[in-house]
Amino acid sequence: MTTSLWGMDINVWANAAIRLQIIVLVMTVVVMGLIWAERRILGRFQQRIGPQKTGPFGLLQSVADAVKLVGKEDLRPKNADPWTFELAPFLVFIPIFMGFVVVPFIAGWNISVLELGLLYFVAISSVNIVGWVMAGWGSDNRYAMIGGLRAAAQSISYELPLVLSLVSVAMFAGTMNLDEMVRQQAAVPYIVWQPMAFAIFFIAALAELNRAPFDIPVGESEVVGGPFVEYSGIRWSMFMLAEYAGLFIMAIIGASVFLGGYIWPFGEELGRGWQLMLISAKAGLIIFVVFWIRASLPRLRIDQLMGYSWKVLLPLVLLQVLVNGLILVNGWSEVILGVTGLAGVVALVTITGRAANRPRSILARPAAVKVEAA
Amino acid sequence: MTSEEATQPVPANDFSGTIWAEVDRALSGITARPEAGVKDVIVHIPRDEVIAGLRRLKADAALHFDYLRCLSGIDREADGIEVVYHLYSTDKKHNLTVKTTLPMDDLNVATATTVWRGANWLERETAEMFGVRFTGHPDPRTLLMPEDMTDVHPLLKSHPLAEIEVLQGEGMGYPEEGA
Amino acid sequence: MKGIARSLMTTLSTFSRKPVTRDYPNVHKPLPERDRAFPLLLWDQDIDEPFCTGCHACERACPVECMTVLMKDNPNHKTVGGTSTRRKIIDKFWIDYARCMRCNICVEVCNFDAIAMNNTWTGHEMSVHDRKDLVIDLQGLLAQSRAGAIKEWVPVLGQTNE
Amino acid sequence: MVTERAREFDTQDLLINVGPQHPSTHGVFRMVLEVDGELVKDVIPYIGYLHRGAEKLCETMDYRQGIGFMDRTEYLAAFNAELSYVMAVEELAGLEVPERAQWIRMILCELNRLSSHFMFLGAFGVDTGVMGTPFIYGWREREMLIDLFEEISGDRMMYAYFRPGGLAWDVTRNFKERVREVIKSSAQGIKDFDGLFTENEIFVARTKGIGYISAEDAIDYGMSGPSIRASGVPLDVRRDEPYLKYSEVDFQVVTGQHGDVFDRYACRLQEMRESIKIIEQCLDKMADTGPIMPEKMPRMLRTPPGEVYMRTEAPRGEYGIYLVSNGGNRPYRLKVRSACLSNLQALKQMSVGLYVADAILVLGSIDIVLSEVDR
Repeated sequence: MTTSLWGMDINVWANAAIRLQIIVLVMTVVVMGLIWAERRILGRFQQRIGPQKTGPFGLLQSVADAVKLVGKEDLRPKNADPWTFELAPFLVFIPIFMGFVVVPFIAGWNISVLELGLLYFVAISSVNIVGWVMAGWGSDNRYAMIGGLRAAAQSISYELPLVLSLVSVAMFAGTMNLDEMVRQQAAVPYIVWQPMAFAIFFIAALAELNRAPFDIPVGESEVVGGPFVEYSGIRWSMFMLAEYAGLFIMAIIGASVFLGGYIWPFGEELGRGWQLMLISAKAGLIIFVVFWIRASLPRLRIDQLMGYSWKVLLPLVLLQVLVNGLILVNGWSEVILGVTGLAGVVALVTITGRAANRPRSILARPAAVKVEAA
Repeated sequence: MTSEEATQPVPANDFSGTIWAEVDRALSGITARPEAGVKDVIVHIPRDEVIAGLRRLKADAALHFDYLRCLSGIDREADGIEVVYHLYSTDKKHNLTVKTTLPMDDLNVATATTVWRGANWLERETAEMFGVRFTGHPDPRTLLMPEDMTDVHPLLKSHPLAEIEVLQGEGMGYPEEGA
Repeated sequence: MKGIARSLMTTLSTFSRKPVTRDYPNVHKPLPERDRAFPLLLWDQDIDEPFCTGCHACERACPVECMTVLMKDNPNHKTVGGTSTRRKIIDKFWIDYARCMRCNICVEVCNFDAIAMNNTWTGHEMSVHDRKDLVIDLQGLLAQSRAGAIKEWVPVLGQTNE
Repeated sequence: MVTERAREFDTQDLLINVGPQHPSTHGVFRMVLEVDGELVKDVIPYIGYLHRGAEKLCETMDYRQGIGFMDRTEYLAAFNAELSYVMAVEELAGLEVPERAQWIRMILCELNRLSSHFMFLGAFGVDTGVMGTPFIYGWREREMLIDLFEEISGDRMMYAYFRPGGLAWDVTRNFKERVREVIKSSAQGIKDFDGLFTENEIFVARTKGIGYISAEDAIDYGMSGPSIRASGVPLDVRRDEPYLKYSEVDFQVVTGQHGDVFDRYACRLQEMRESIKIIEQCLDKMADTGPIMPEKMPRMLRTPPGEVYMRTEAPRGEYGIYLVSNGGNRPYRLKVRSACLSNLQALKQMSVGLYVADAILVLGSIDIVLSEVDR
């Protein structure tokens, strides 16, 4: 069992190990970059500068933070469950990085091309919920416990629309191989045919990643950081690493599945460097929007969050799967797909707007004391 | 208003232009003694009748003192402790100050929480600061002071204000003080 | 969704505005003349001695009792062959900056305009490792004025802008 | 049914201790939430962590010395706090304040209301979960206002600028231009907040219909300020018992209709616009020069024996000073009627039955300043 890496024939496991090693190293740097970017971008959204002292434009701020976090004492509360507490960061951290196995960065460069790549991805990316719950339970902290339970409820609820939105694309593509899916988008990206699936994917991904406005498990103003309220130093930094790595992988998957990955609009002949630029730009755009939303939108409440998933996203995405099936089985034009998808987006926007603007349960009461003219 | 006017005690029968007439009517049957204040009329009601009086002031249609602005105490040392209620009417827009004096050896008065719920914390504060006991208070814990500090009443005049400590730490002080 | 879009546009509009950050430790904003940091004593450059005569007015008026004042006979007084008209002069003066609440009362009660609130950045950046170091003695209180490093503002109560 | 189940599984309610170091308690407030899942069943507030005995301290200080302590009881709206105090002293001593000083006081108090409400909007926005943006917006505008206060009074927060009788010293010469400049920037800040929140569906969904308190209950609890006006009670000392020159300016008392968190937010936002209107009128009516203190001021102010309860409308509600004098140069008794203390009493009624996240919002919507609650 050999495969080729940089023109050399080597054992397939060694190949995977080497590639994974590279991914982990590169990802650590990318995550640092993302953290820096988020701080700079949030800073600009708030009319301030953001980190600027450490290195040029504050580029080394994340490095400085990492050094500080590594050097920090690793505290464990006295009453914490030692095994659960210590293991939890790994269970959050490892699945995210295992997700990178199938990510099609550029043509011919992923760790492994799996036929069921998409399935593998959605399966592996939901394992980290266990880590969150363990962190919440093991910390012996009530905020952490509430946060952990919120994380579990939220991740499970949003896993369904996320998976189903990917399923509807997979139906259309006729494959679950991510590489294959990207190659099919050389002419038209899937977002044109599946706009609603993309919208739902984006919303559900925000929730999966615990990003605003779905960041209730870590809600600073309510549960003070949620599951990792008791963590410090290196373990805390592993949570952070996992969070931003998750953001990056979600952005890459979104860019590959919906926005045409490294291929659209320039075709396959593009050089590897340009392909990397292209996919980075697409992922970067998604990440920028995520940061933008974080700077602008308040947090939802737990019941609104769950209701939105089960009452709005899930029925719509199921409808999309149905429509897809109908069209594909009957062999109708793809244009119908695009049109129905757009109609779905309109429906999503309308329903969301109406759900938010529901009349208050309190009826307006006339002023109890008569208002005299001033 | 000049200072001379403020100091001149208004004759007890001259409350024209104030709401005393109305208050007097509402408080018929309750011992009430008016006194002119700088801004508002002050009504002294004995301790045993004060809650009944306050309830009547609130219920009275013409006065309708539905809003308790402030509840506090004054330590008059030998003359006992005055509990002061500042009342306001949100629709009639008039004010009244009600006072009751408690002798130092028996600092008990019925709670006003039965009249306004807002009296709750104000009474708790007055209780811990002056040692007044509001009988029937639904939640007689301390408010601002530590929970176990129930025997110290800081706002009493007999309670000394701590000296400003010259030493701020061990062996510290103004160098060569008094040298 | 209109509101969410409006909210996103609001943040985008701030994104394009110039940041309002003041790069504090590197760039100090100019302080207004009336800025009040901690009180310091003024130096009479003409006669080369402090204005303060040690009259205790500020010490008595201080709400937090952060001052300690001791006076002495002026060795530079005319009667002893000096140049000064001040019969008494400050001997020792301590202000505990840790306790001072910068209420400006000492400046107002001073009859000799001898004390002023520091209106420079040196008066604001006073962090020390030990509280003891915030008890400033006479030399420390006079140093800034003596070096001419302060343009003091001594307000007169009720002064108008005519 | 529920109790039966509870017995079967031996469930118990969770007690969560929120504060005194929780990020959303706006200082050192502590409340113990008794929650069933995410639903709040009981709220037990604890205050007093910032109690410094300002009332007792003021009994030992003469009237001028007390001003500095009044600043510290209400650090977000120190001008308003000072105003109550000096007006109480003036009322007792029978001092006549020059007109120009009154206009300046009024402008500064309204500006302080703006700065305090900006602080509220920022902190409340962060409570709802926006990452820092409203906070920075609030600070940005407040910084402008504070810079102006610094130019006038010399200090950024503890002004010690109002004196019994008038003002300590005159305002800067370019006062009017500076105020116009600052309120222009504040108007932009209000616009930003309006755009960020007022129509935002998520914000609306989070705030509308929660934390309800009826007008009758609000009056019963002695609430004041925007918190009671949101319930539809037009209780505003500025109009009901005008002090300074409030009877000469035209402004609306902003009231809400629902008494929920959103109305408390909206009332404050609208109130800021009214404040700007008041300031503009004041600037037009104020003389450029003139006395700011009465002609004759005693060196040491003494008040005749008597008592006065002076109330003014501070940003958070009615800030009252109950001043009892026995003829000396210092208060015999000083009681600070704190608006926040009374507003906070209604917290339990407003939060029970809501989600934990909503309880945080309800607390934020009361806009407490713990130094005022604890004094």
